[in-house]
Amino acid sequence: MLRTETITLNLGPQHPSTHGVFRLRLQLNGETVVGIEPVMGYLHRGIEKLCEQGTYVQVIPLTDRLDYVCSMTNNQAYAVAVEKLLGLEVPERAEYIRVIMAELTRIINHMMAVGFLWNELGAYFTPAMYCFRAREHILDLFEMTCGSRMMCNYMRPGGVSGDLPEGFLPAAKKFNDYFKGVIDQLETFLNENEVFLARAVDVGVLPADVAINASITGPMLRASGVAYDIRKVDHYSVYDRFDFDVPTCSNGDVYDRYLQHIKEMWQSVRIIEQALDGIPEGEVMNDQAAKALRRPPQGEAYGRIESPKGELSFYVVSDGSANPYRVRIRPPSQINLSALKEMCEGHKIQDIVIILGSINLTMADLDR
Amino acid sequence: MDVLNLLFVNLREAITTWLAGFLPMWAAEAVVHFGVGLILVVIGLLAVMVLTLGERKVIGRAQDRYGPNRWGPWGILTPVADAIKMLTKEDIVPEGADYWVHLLAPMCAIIAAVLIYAVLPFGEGMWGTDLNIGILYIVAIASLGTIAILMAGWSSNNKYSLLGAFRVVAQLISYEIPMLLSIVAVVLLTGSMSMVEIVRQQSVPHLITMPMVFFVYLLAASAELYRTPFDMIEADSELVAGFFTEYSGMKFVMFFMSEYFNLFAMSAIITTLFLAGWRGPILPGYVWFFFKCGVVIFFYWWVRSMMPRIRIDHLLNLAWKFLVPLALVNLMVVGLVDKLIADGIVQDVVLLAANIVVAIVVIGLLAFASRKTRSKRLQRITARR
Amino acid sequence: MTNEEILSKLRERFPEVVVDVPELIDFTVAIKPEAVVDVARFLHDECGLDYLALLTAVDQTERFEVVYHLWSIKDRTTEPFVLKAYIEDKENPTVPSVTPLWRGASYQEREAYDLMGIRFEGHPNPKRILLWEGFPGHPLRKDFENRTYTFEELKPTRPTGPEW
Amino acid sequence: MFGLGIVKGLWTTGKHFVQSYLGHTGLREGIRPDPTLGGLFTVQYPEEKLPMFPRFRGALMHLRDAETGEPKCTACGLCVRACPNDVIAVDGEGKGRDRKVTAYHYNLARCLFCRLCVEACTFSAIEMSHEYELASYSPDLVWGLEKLLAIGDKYGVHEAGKAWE
Repeated sequence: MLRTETITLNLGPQHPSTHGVFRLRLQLNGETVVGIEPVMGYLHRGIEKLCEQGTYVQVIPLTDRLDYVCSMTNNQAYAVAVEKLLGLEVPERAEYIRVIMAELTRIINHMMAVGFLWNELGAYFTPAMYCFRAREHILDLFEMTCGSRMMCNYMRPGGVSGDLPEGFLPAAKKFNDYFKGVIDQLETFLNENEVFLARAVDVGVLPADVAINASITGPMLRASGVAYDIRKVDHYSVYDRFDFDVPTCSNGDVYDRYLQHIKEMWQSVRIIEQALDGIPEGEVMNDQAAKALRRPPQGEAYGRIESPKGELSFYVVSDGSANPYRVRIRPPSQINLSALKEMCEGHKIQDIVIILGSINLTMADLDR
Repeated sequence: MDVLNLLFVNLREAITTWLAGFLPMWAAEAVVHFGVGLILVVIGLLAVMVLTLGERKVIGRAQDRYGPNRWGPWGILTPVADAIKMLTKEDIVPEGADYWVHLLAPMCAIIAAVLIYAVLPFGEGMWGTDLNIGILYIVAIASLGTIAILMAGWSSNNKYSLLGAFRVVAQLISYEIPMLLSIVAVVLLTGSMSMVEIVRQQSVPHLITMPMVFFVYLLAASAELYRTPFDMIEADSELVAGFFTEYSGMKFVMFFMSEYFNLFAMSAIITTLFLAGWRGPILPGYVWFFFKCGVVIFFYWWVRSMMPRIRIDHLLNLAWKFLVPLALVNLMVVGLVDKLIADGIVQDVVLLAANIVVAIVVIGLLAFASRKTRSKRLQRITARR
Repeated sequence: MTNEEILSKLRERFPEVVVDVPELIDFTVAIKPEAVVDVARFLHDECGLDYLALLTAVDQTERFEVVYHLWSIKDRTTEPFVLKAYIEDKENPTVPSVTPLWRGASYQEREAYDLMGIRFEGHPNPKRILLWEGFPGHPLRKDFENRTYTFEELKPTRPTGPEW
Repeated sequence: MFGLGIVKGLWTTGKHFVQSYLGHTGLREGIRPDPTLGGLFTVQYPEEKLPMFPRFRGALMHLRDAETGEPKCTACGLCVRACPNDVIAVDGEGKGRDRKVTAYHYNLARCLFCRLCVEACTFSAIEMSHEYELASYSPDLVWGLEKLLAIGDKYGVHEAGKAWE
């Protein structure tokens, strides 16, 4: 066997396929990766420190900026944590609105994940554009509801900031029907492509025990075969009223992670359908919330939800003042990277890129 | 009809005669040849402009976008704007680069690309020169491009460039073999290496008589052109821009242009070898030629709009374990048929039948080889919801 | 296994370790920092708490708290088991690393070191993660000086530690 | 298998290519592009502009009282306290109900467009406008009271939060 020297390659911080400023220090033997170390922090904005300096409500615009792809679920996770701290009840209609928004966000995120995975495979933006097209309509729904496409700032501890506007429900129903066609089309387009199969099957395999040990959650964990979904486990919000499955895959490779995203979109469509049909009338904001937020009890609370990328949770410590004493965010993007070494070593550079794509990172979430 | 068909040939004759009126014959010939060379380069440049715009338009349309449409009606002036932008950019030579090699690499690339145009037959009598080893000349010149890319990758002092160059050498050298073997099959049948002679011999396009040879050639050609799914060299999602990561301004334009020069040249070669060149009913020859080229190029664009990139080891496996044996089998079949059956319609039919048999055998062998993985994959796809 | 049962088993197994069981929304057990690895291994192996959701540190002016939120994916627990390590030594806060047990703790421990200045002994790659080497201080500490820093003060130094 | 998946992919993009010449979801009077129609869906931005939803959160504007025409702002400072990002500075004169705003600085460069200031305002004196073309060549992005009132006049709104009911 010929002994050859390895070379060190910096994949990033400015690189087309790292989804932002993220650096991978790769050690290469030819094209094969023998060492990998992620270097992060290029987008660190000190959100946890900023949270300590605002009031409880002023944190919400900051949570929008954690994972800009799914700001609605970020809002929701924070609201869940603070509601747990304050012991606030949320009106039923607000819970339904939250479910609809969270599932729409999940669709956005999974669309982006699938589209950009294909971009990294080298498909020159076509699946990404089709995904963006569907996403655009969801963003329209968001804009209609909260006035902003991406930085929603919609959910508050104790409810949501405003009732659904007129025309939202029919528009959402129309979108939901249309979206089934979109996923169908994506599946015919992408599922069976031979080149995709050749590249994605058995690449970046993540065994279930490693995934649990590395605290990996969300679609990645379920693609490895563990049917762990916080929506089913915790029954937070009103998820126990809807009939949906927790789809899983078995192998935990890139192809399974892709398929997992597609399967979860089907489930989201089911949930949205039921939520749109069953949404009750009523208040959307708890009257006690504003008073409670001014004088929260001392203590701490840990609120978690199933965000599209995995478990997103906020650990809020209160010292009784109007500002949170400490807010710690559990970023799913960052912690899902924990098993990168196991997944990447021994593969080619081209595989590293698609493995990273299938993990579905958002740098703003990773660095906070 | 003949007037239109031979319009440019007659024009050339007329100019030569007119020049010979006040110049010695050799000088008139030289001037005309020089003019023809200039026209060939202009054809190449026009092709670059049309292809860059067309590619972006077609892929844009496939992605539900307009494509470029801001500059001029339907965006037809976009290539001009591109050119102006590129030419006014700063020319950057990275620190630690090998200056001369870095400078010469794009020139080599574009020279290699332009030289191919000398032997392309655009129509009856419309060629730079009718070399009797035309196709061999093309293969030889096209390999020069590999050296240019290697020079660029090596001299840039950048790991991305270097890795890109590694891939190029592996890919281009591997795919030259099935490509050559396919060309040999055509040459065997035609009995000539001259591009013009190949066209003249094709009463039935070789696409119809030898689809398998065409298939191998098409795959190998797209690898030689580094089009998707074989665009390993640029590989923008992993290697930034491959071997021309460190190039900017004019030098980058040269690489870029050489790529599109090559694309057009390759589609012209495919047209010549397999689609019967300029031959076609009613319309003048050159119209048919450009139409056929357009179809081939459109096919490449279409593939680009949906295809992911193949992995480097799969790529080499495909070349050595699939295309080379297949090309050899094709060559054998063509040789046998050519030897055993006299030229004519019977030969064409037998050749087609033999090709179909080869195709069926190949599919059968593939199915046999991949029966285990395939059932596993199919299971996963069908159990998807 | 409910959280109360886990606590009683823990008390039985490690009688000296539990220092406090504070009244909080989530079930919380505070222990001495030296015993973290033993307790964590016990919880992981024998109590089925296989999923470390969150590891963080809180600066409670009189002490540092390192907080571990543990769940069980196997048993689908709906309430977290919160393990806290009270570090009374404010000058040089140290706690053993649980990265060998849960590799998911790796980045979170590095982050706690980076932002809160708690040293995790036995971490395989104890570098800063979000900020750069040479950053003055640990920003999430309550005594961190919130002011404008000069360029010189923020100059990065060469990172140390194992290469890969 | 054997290229069938690739053929399906070619079919999909080919269909979109043809559809792009047949259909256009483009803008019709006052509504956003319809998702259910096929074809192109690009908006040719400077020429075509999307209609804004009533709740759209653009730059801040000040409202006038419908009868007196005076600014409704009383410089109480609730918006200043509600703002997460130190965008607003306000000054006023007078006491109690007679207090009137004299200066209002809205730092556009820092604004998050979160609408917390509008939610905090008990006098319905400010609202988010639909102004979104906010890029500027001048570095001075601190807007004063006159400019904010001018935007309010442009929209002719006198009550905040109409769209949010």
